[in-house]
Amino acid sequence: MDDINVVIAGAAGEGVQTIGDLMTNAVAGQGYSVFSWKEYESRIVGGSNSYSIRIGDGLKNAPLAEADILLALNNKATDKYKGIVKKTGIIISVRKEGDRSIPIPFSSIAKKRFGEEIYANTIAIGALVSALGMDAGSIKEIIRKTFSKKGSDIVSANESAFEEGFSLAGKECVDMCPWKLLRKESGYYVISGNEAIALGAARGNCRFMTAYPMTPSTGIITYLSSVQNQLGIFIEQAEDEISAVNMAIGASYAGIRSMTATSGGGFALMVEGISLAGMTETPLVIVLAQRPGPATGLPTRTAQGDLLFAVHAGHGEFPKMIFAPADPKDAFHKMVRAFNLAEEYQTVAIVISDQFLADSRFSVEDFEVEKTEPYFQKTDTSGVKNYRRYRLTDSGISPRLYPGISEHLVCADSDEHDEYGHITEDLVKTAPDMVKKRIAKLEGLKKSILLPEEIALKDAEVVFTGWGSTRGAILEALGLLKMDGIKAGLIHFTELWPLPEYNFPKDKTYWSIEGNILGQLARLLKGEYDIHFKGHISRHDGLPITADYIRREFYEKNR
Amino acid sequence: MDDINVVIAGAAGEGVQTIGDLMTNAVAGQGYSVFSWKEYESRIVGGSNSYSIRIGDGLKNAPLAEADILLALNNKATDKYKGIVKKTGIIISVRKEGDRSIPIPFSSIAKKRFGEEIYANTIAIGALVSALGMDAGSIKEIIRKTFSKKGSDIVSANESAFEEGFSLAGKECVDMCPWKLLRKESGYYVISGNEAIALGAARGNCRFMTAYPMTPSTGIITYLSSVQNQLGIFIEQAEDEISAVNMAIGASYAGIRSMTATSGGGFALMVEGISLAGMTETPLVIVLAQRPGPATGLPTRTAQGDLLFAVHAGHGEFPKMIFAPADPKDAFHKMVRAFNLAEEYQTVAIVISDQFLADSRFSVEDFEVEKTEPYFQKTDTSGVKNYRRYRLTDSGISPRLYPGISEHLVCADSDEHDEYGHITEDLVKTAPDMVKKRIAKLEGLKKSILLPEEIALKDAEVVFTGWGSTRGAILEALGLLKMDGIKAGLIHFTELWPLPEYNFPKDKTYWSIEGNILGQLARLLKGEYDIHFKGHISRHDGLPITADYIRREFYEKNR
Amino acid sequence: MKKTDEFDNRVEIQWCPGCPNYGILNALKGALAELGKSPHEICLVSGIGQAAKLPHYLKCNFFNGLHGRAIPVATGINIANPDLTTIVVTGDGDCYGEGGNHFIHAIRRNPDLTVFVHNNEIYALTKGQASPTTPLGEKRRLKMSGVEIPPINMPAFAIMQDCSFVARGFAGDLKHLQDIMVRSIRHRGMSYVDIIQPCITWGTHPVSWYKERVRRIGDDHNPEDKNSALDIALTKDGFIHTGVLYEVPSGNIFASRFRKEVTSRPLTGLEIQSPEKIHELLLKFKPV
Amino acid sequence: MKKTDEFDNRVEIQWCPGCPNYGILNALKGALAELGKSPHEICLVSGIGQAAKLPHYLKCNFFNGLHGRAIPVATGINIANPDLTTIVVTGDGDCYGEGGNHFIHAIRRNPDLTVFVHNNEIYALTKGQASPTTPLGEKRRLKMSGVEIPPINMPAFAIMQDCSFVARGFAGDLKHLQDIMVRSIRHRGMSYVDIIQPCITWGTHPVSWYKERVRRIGDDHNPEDKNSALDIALTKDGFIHTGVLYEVPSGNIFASRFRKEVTSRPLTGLEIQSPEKIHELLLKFKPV
Ligand SMILES: Cc1ncc(C[n+]2csc(CCOP(=O)(O)OP(=O)(O)O)c2C)c(N)n1
Ligand SMILES: Cc1ncc(C[n+]2csc(CCOP(=O)(O)OP(=O)(O)O)c2C)c(N)n1
Ligand code: SF4
Ligand code: SF4
Ligand SMILES: [Mg+2]
Ligand SMILES: [Mg+2]
Repeated sequence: MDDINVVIAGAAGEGVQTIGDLMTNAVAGQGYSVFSWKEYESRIVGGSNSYSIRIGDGLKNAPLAEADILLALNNKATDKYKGIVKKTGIIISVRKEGDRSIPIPFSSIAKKRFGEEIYANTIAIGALVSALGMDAGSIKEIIRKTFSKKGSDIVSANESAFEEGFSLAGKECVDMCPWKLLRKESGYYVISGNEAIALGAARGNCRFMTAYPMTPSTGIITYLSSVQNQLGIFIEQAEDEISAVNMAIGASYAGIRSMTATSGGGFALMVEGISLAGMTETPLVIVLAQRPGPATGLPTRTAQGDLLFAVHAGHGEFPKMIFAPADPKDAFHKMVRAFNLAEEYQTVAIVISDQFLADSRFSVEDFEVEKTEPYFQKTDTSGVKNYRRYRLTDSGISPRLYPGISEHLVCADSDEHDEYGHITEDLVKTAPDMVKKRIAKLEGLKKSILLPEEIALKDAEVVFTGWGSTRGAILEALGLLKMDGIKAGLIHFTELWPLPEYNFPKDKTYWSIEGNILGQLARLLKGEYDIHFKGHISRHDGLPITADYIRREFYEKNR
Repeated sequence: MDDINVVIAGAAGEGVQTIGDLMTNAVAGQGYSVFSWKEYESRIVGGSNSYSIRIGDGLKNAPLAEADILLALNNKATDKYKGIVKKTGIIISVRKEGDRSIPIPFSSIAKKRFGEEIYANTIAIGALVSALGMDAGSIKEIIRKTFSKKGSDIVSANESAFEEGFSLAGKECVDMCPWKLLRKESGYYVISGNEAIALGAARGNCRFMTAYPMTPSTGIITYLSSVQNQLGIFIEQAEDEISAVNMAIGASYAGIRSMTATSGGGFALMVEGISLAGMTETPLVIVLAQRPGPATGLPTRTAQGDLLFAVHAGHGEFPKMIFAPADPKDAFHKMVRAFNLAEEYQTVAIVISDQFLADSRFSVEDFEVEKTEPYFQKTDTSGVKNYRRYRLTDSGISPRLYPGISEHLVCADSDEHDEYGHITEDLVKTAPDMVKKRIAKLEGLKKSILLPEEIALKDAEVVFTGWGSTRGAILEALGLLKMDGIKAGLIHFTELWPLPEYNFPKDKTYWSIEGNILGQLARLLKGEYDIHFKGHISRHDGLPITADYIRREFYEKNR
Repeated sequence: MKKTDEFDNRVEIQWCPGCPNYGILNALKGALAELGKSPHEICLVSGIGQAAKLPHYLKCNFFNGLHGRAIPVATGINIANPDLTTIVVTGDGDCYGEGGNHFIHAIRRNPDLTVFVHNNEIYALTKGQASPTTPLGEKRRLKMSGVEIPPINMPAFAIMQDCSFVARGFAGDLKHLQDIMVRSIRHRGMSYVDIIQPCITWGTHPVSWYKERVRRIGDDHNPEDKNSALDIALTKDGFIHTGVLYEVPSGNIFASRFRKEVTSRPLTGLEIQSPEKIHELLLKFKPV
Repeated sequence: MKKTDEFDNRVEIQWCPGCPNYGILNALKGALAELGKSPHEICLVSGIGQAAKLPHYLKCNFFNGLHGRAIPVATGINIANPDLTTIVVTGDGDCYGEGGNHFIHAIRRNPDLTVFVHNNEIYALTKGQASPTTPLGEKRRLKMSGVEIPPINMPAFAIMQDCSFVARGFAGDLKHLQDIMVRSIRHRGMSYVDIIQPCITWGTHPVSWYKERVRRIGDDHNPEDKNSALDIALTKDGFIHTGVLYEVPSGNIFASRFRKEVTSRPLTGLEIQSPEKIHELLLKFKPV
């Protein structure tokens, strides 16, 4: 019972999401780790969506290409997805589909037995619960709770629908379904990247979030808005992304930690603001949730296509930081780090996620909430007579005060300025000194940025480089390759700008693995270190990288 | 009489610009080559500005740090600029300033003799003409023409003022002024980078320019607007840069060559539009006139700080081109190339200039207008039944038609699309194929981009890399270093993305010379080629790089 | 007269079944047929949103660009080729939110475009946030306790700024809508129709709720009377007043001076710039 | 009462000698003194332009940001610390051109800010292009044959959208301007003053030309009367009507629900978020 992958497929609006969410919670509630990811089109109803739930004994936070159980809600979905079902797997679908299938015409049964198609979902859930060998009682409890607000008639109709599905599948299952998900004592958090980012921001003492809706980043502000009063975080929907980034900068200047989040197109609109934060030395945290571009691209899919753009975003020269968390737990802590370092270095921190991390639900054993702490710069101004917001210092970090909190005036300027924040045209000293002061912060930053994670490096002949949310899949690929007898290791970056001092081992063959076509991290590494790549494993079809995909591409390109 | 540098200094609004322009034209009218550059503050009146005119027998298109003649219109200007005057030079100023100076209290004489301070400028011109040993007659003719519209009284008062200055200086000049600018037969065009860019665009058959004013790019649209009827180019001031870039894209989609121009902050706002042009495969030409950043920075000064930003501008992955002309003649032809290649590859061409190139006036012997020709893609659709705007091809280039010109429908989409331009969600084939199609254009582009210019490479031990408008100064620095016995060469880029196939000679010591602090071209080259830099000569104080500066920094950093 | 089905294509429509956008699409096809247009004479321009998908579902030239930026793209198209019937199809978020600045300046610029705003008082494609037209107090994602800022009244603004054709349509009254569309497309200069289009998935009210509140403007209203038009646009009686609010002959149309002084032909048809002209202008840079 | 010179600093002013901006600067110092404010209680926010340089010339906290983006920055400041007297100093290009979208949405959002627009009907800092308020036919750089598109009427828009304080001032009538400023800063919610500020370097007319055309609004105007306010704002009699056009108690002020339900203190003063709260919320992600 170590690793089961269930795929639920159907049209948007047909219940894929509802069934998937309920099953994810139900399975997790039994003490299993789950990993769920969605694949959907940019429309509200119709099309074809899928929801994969990977169930494990231990953590298994990566997508799988193959399914043990396919639950297809309509025939189109059956056609589209039947190919991913393992030989040992089964299909639960409207029609009979080969030997290993359980045909249940959900809608017509629902209509016939309960008068309304709406019960089809609950029938499907019953079938799935049966196929997985789960205890019906506790799931029925969840169903009761879910529908309790709708009155006892609806509750009991759903109970019956559940039982109907359960028993229909039960009969067919007999020889086909080896699975038995008995209740266990362990328990995991099940959380999406967006939710973890939101909570990490809260933990980092963020007090203001503003954004303009943009898939796949919207989940962050949506979640925060639902708990804003509890947390004391003010939430504002902006009229556009330009306003969002400037509001965040204003609030930060005035003394509260602030953030915004967006995707590629909205990020493009924020670029002038990024340069403003760099010049005025205002801390700013931006989450960039990637989706495939250019332009509108594939709005509901995933990609890692904006790294080089983010690293170089903004006119002129100034330091910034780039984080790219690997999973929700990492994202939680990275947010705290982003706020801390943005404040310490008084500049912009960009946290890059992607649709896959943003929307998928991962299992987390323990968040170690206390591990990373928000810390605050303290500026002692007792005795300061002549406060200078941009005082020249060796570290490039000047004493930062907030306006209105003391008698000291806090003057921020987007023009080149003197130590007081007033416009300067002194090209002999002040202007070049200020350029140097800002750039000097890079030195400190390079030391604050964490080194990449090294996995199985010692014995490795082949070493992959990766970044961000692909970590889980690459780790799994290392396992697959090991079984093939290939010694492979990984150097994985979750903090990638400014690149830290780091020595790539010399005797290895390097391959990059990235969700883009140009090999963007590889390019960045080549510009900074002495490293050559033998090949690039690239995915650019909008889907997340899987272990399977990596192995296949590796063999393909290595021939 | 080979190389004279005249510097005119004073407050904004005091006449520096007027005197400088008139003298530039007057000297050029005598058959000399001139090179003029301005240095001014971001204000309309006051401050301290300078206007340098370098006069030569042959082309001398680079700024000099030292002056042969300083004309200082007020005492503050004398104080600020007297340090740059050569030992063999002279100062013409309000007060006596050392031995080699000609004191002429311009304003008070003007007031006393002509009743109005306004004649001070003409007095100063007279003095300068005298010091330069020019023929008074032809300059008086220019003065007559200049004031002819204001009536004969004004004309004759100005003539007298001119004579007054001429004779006052003449008396003092005797032993100090060796210069003799006799009329010659040759003749040069004298033109700024902005004007040359504008005319190059016209030559490239641009029919629509739209921009939002932003120093130092505004000169382009200002000039074009003054000749729009003659050229048949429609000019529109946009409400913001986002509108500008989208209007240009719309017009280009509909079938006319279109452009916009801006500086760093405005460019930042256009970045989403750049990605749109990349996705919809719409030709687009953007001029990016750099000034020092970040944010507002030093709005009237020069820099080369936006290269990496421009190269990576736009979310998602798509091909684009970057040009960086060295001087006005080069800019003229680069504009034609930008329009041609943007059309051929159906994507964005960014032409990077800077305040120094944009505003300075250079001499040009012959523009060779015919050397680069606008050429147009012809799409033969006779027999085409089933027109597909985004037909998959090996080169990545699809047949482009204009809407409304034929029965064929031209459908452009910012979402990922199929060959017809309709939204696709087919991740198995259509979407990844389209990504590959767009990226495939890079192959052709790499071959279309010109190789860097190689100067004195063969014998060189030290090789500089440079790009854009610093070419003149670096060439001059090679000469200075040669006199010091140093064998130096140059690899200069004026077309820099995508970087072409190129082999850097192995046995050289490389130094980069750039108007930025991070060595941006050097980083780009490191990421692309096998090259190491021994050092970086960087200027980041808002002033243009001069030969002098290069030599000094080279010795400083090479110790 | 042309037939409506000339504008049909075989692209699968991604709107929810029953969405009033279908009706608007049909009204537009009807209007274009009524006007005798052929697909290749038309260019639809849109941004991003549910409304902005419409161009895919009608046989025509189209440019489906960035969120909020349809109007500048359309303006550029209009410059290049004024012979095209260029129509902007946009949403309340697209046009009044992200694209607000372009809209207010387009009214001043007065290009010969038609702008249809599918106003569903919501950001539908991104699943239900408030838009600039969401009424006070309505519950929207991110504002589950009710929207706190009042909606924008763009028709009133447009009338005030002398936009020469301002109308309001309703996706539940398609005959009327089609009439308005025909008039607006015929109008020279910028014409603007705000179309009430209930979102049946994320919106607060069903189409029937709107039906009860829609009132056609009576014949006693003279669309040339600016004050009366403004009055209707500003009326807050709980009803939605549909019809042509304001229609006067357009003053200066965008680029008209250039068309008069330089060329009245589409710029797409101009000869290639002659090198002689360049030489001629360059000569002015040769001081004598 | 405070003294005006408390707001003096020793920064060299970069405006042209005689520019009416000097007068506005003095009126602002006067108004702040009259209100008894100290420099550290004030935060001026500006974009880029001649007007936008003002914060440098007045002793105070300031944020001199990007062209067109002063209002969002000020809104952010207001969120963090509503105790600061936050004033936006902007130009007609800054506020109605590049920043147009923020302005129209700020009116809806109604933050407790004061917005002073130095309206010189021109882009002065970039040397004389037309701005959104340049009158038709005036000659401007890039439009040397005269501007072809009509100006925008933002005061009228603001009144229409129920901005609760809308006034027009004149840099040639400083006493009156100072009074208006005092009232506008006192006003709770967004207050907006469009200030006629002739540009004597690039503009078409000298200050005297404007003096002849400025008329103070008479006492018979009731600033609570929206229709009458709108009438004055829309009047095109060749005169410029100065004074408070519209002033009513502000309805919902930005963030007021949050201030009521969560905290009325400035957010800058909140305790650090407790890890317990995070644990509490995380628990909801643990299915049982
Ligand atoms: C720059 C940018 N920001 C945000 C988005 C995300 N987005 C797409 S559509 C939309 C709102 C659409 O609302 P509306 O125009 O009213 O259209 P509707 O879906 O309601 O028809 C948003 C915010 C985007 N595509 N681009
Ligand atoms: C993004 C961006 N675009 C353009 C500019 C250039 N710019 C600076 S000020 C200005 C116009 C200012 O006009 P206005 O706000 O009316 O101020 P004024 O100088 O007239 O007081 C422009 C276009 C800029 N700084 N940033
Ligand atoms: S979400 Fe609303 S607007 Fe969009 S298609 Fe569905 S009903 Fe129509
Ligand atoms: S250019 Fe005009 S607005 Fe600017 S300082 Fe001079 S007079 Fe004032
Ligand atoms: Mg909408
Ligand atoms: Mg102005």
